[in-house]
Amino acid sequence: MKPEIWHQLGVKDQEFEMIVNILGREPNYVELSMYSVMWSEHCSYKNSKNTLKLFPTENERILLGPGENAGIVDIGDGLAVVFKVESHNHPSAIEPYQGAATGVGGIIRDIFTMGARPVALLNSLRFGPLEDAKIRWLFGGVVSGIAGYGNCIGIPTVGGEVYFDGSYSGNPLVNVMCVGIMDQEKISLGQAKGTGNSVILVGARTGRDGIHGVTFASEELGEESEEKRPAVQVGDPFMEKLLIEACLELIDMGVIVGIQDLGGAGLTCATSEMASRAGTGMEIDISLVPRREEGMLPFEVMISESQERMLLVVEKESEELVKKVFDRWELSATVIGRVTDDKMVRVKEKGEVVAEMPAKSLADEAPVYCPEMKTPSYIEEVCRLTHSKIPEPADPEEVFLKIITSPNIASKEWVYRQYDHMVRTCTVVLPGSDAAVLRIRGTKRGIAVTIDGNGRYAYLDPYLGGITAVAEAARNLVCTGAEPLAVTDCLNFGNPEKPEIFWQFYKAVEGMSKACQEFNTPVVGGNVSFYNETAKGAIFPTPVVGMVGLLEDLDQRCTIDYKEEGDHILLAGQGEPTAGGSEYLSIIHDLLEGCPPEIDLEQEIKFQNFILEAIRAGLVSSAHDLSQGGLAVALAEGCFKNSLGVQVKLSAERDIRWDILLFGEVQSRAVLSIKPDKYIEIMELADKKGVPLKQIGEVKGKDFNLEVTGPEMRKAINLPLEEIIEKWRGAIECMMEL
Amino acid sequence: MKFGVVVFPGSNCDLDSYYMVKDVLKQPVEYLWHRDKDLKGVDCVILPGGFTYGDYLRPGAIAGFSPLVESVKEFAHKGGLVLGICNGFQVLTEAGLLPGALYLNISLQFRCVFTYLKVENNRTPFTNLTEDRALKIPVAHGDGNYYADPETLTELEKNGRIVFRYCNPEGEVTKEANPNGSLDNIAGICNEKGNVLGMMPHPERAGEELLGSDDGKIIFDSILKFWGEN
Amino acid sequence: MWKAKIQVTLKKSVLDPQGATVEKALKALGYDNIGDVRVGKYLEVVVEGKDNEEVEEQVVEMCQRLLTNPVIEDYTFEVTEV
Amino acid sequence: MWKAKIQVTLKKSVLDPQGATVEKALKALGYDNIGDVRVGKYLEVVVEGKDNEEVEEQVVEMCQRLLTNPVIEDYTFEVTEV
Ligand SMILES: Nc1ncnc2c1ncn2[C@@H]1O[C@H](COP(=O)(O)OP(=O)(O)O)[C@@H](O)[C@H]1O
Ligand SMILES: [Mg+2]
Repeated sequence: MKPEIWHQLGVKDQEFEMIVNILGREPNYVELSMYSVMWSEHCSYKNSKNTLKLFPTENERILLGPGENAGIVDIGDGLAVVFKVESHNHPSAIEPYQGAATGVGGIIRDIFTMGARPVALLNSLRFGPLEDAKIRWLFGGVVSGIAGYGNCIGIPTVGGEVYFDGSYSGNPLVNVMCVGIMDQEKISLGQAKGTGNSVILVGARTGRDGIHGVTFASEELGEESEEKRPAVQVGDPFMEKLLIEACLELIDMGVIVGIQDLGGAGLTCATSEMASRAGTGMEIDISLVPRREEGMLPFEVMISESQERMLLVVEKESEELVKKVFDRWELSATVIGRVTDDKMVRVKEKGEVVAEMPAKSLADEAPVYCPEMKTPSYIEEVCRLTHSKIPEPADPEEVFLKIITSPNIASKEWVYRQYDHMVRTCTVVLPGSDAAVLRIRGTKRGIAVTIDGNGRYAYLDPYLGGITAVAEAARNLVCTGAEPLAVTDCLNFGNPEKPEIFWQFYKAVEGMSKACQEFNTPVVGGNVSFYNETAKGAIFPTPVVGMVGLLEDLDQRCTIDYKEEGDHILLAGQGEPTAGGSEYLSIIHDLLEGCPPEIDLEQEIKFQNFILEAIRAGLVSSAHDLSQGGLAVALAEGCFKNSLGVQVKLSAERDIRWDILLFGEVQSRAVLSIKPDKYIEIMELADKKGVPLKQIGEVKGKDFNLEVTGPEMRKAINLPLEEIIEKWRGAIECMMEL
Repeated sequence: MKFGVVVFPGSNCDLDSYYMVKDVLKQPVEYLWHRDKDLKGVDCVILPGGFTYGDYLRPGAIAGFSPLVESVKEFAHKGGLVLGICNGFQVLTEAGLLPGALYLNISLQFRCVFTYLKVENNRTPFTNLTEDRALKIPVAHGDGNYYADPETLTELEKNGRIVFRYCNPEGEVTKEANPNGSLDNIAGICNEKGNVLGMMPHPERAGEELLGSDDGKIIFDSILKFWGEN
Repeated sequence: MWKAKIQVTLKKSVLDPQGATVEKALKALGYDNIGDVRVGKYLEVVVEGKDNEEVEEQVVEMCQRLLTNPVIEDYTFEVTEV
Repeated sequence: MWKAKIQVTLKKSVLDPQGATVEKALKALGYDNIGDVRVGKYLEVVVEGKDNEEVEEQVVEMCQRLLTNPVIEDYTFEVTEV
């Protein structure tokens, strides 16, 4: 075999040698193709595996950590929550609708594979600036693709985030998360147990789509990406809806021995992983695989990434039952092989062996690399931000309006009104709050779900950025009254073979791990997306954190909106707002510099404990953490839903500048509103918990009225709420109509 | 009173209607499978929302041909109560049980938002308990833009067959209150006899305060009252 | 074997929001010399039949029963032998 | 004035879930003699231009820039004088 052949498949020379060693001979083309997809970064995590070991993955609630298709966490009452996030960045960059749609389809399969009913979707999106028509096409397409798939399949999309920044112009990020609820007794695994058991392929027919899709995901986007276009597929949410029903019905009947979805690397991945996990082998005959196209070669069948397919392992006697159930749902189910005991994946075509290799070697024995690391040179420069570089703006109202209409801060209603966020009638806190809350039927409980990340922070300081991504997610849950349980993450970075990029990656994971440890929220699964680069450079390092929390009593939930005129507004927590890495600095001063807000994890934990306890004790009418846009934005966001104005007076103690006080960003802080008669009780609680808390204003009138006074200084924002709401709500829509 | 919720391939609000009847209304309810002909003796058939057959070709088009819909037609002709919600409404128009058609929202986008409904006819079996105020009930659809030719429209108007129109919270029928471009803000219509109602908004999603509104329950309570009196 | 190519458009009396949006987008790209954009559906169906006439008859029937909604849509089609 | 009639279909190699579902539905209605159903888009655009050639060139450009995504779609069109 000529080196060109393996090079073309992205197999390195030393990797080819490893394959020869494993097989004791040269691989044939089918085998080489199978190794190439399984050993790609996307499937094997060969560059990230070692680093990911930093993550804590266990505690008393974790029923299943990373390794299977998704992690499982105990939520009491014999129930468990299952969740995972996945990226579909590269396909979305060239076909936004279908790229995003098939991303949603893929992550849903990961959830119901485990035996869980998918109950919620979230998404985390990054694009370049909306002034660019191509970006608007991408953004519009991605959102309607997520809507198209999620709405059709009937799983509510209940939350997410969108940021716009030049670093994502050529390489948007599309991360989707799915959450499922299951009976703990129904956990099903991707394991091919039981020699002689039948292997059944169900769902869509196999076509040539997505051939070398995983290799595509493991490369930088360049001119040639256009050539690999067929790597994008069309999703069929209708078929997947039927698949969910049929698979869950069979799982419920207890006839499934093992089950796995076909995602990246298709049949190759499903057969080898299922066999490897169970310590068995698998033999299939691909001439039995239902095809969509004629003349497909064996290697094409083995690595095709056609969507909406699953692989089942059942006892021979159950074959007929499986077929019956699938038939009822108008789906096909075809026996294509059986489980063997020789630990080999053996692929036949009409009885003739076309590929044969140890299952483990494909699934678990990819080479592991420890890429080099080097601190990027920009890191030192960006730290040198001083206030003298930030001219003091003249008009606070003008600044405020600019920030509130920045697409990063403006209402995301344009996005989530396209998503059915109510189907299944369990969404009790709808999009627009810090986290969405879902009820769990038949119990008093609820879960809160959120997804968060801040690429700008992570760019300026990946370690701190990693910590704060976790802290912000946890804070968002706590503000709805939920106790954070566990994390799933999506790590979006550039090319890991570049030492500066790998340094960002390593530092971010280190930070996240530290935070997850401190919060006791283990990582139960996730996804790494490297090579998010174009000729113009890498994206911001963007670790995204998906988190699930538990409300023991749904009646104790809390939202961000003020409830009643006359309520007091309090500011909780401590920490100094900073301009570093803030939206203010970016929008008003066009600077990307400074240190992102510091965080003291011990303080943060105290702070979160206090908020949670106060909410549970019924002392709090609304709670909202400070994040992008700082205090001014957090105060305003509470006004929007019920059109209730505020009157807030702040005094700038020390010599902090008013613009930084209002718009600077900070960790470990939240705006609370309370009934006046709860004042003493909540102050006492804060005192007991060691968390600073002070009253800064009250809910009043129809204006947004915010005043800062200090030694020889008085600045005020005084605007009719109606005007603010209109501008905030319409900002993204306005830009999309350009 | 016994309810039946039809399940087509791709229905996804079947569960919501089911729980609405079972847990909120506390009435017996059964699923009805699209391939069957048997209505299991139910007193009211609900065609739920969702994406039957993926909404491929046209929403509701393929489902309109299922054996169960044949039975529903017979049932309706005999005066049985039929409630089509969202995709269920689309199935009813495609199957010829209600006039007109529902097509692409004027925004070209799916819309999931709370809307307000003005009740134009409170003498139907579905609205007899409504009072003189707008009902807060959400929509969630991509094809809710109602169209009928002018003659049909006049006929609907004249005979009180326009049951709901989108309005603002104050009850005024305005352009801004229309989420999909529907002709004359039409949100729901009934057949001549009034026993078949199709509506785009989802009353089953507004059955409990917890979900942001319980105005949808009034529609189900009306059905119960009508059935009790007949 | 015959191939039917079917064009489905919204009736002239029915507002075509997609057409209007595409027209706006084309004009925004600088195509000022265009107008009257309509967006509809295009279907291809391969039909086995003995002659053109038989096939055409069947296509009409399929269009009327399932493929189009006569309340809002018109259609045209061609049948060619393949 | 010219009218361009444009048919947009998914590439042959790309899954066409709509086509597959419509095919099944037609078969369920008793049309056993049909197959290979594809569902795509149909567009009509009125174009002002001096001759067929100029118009065709422009239609190609519009298709490539906006009306189709060559990643997954193919198109054909005819231009006629109106
Ligand atoms: N892509 C999206 N999909 C669904 N909901 C979204 C999306 N982007 C933002 N939202 C919703 O808008 C609200 C505000 O988002 P964001 O400003 O990111 O909140 P926070 O800063 O508290 O994390 C949240 O409820 C969020 O779920
Ligand atoms: Mg928040």
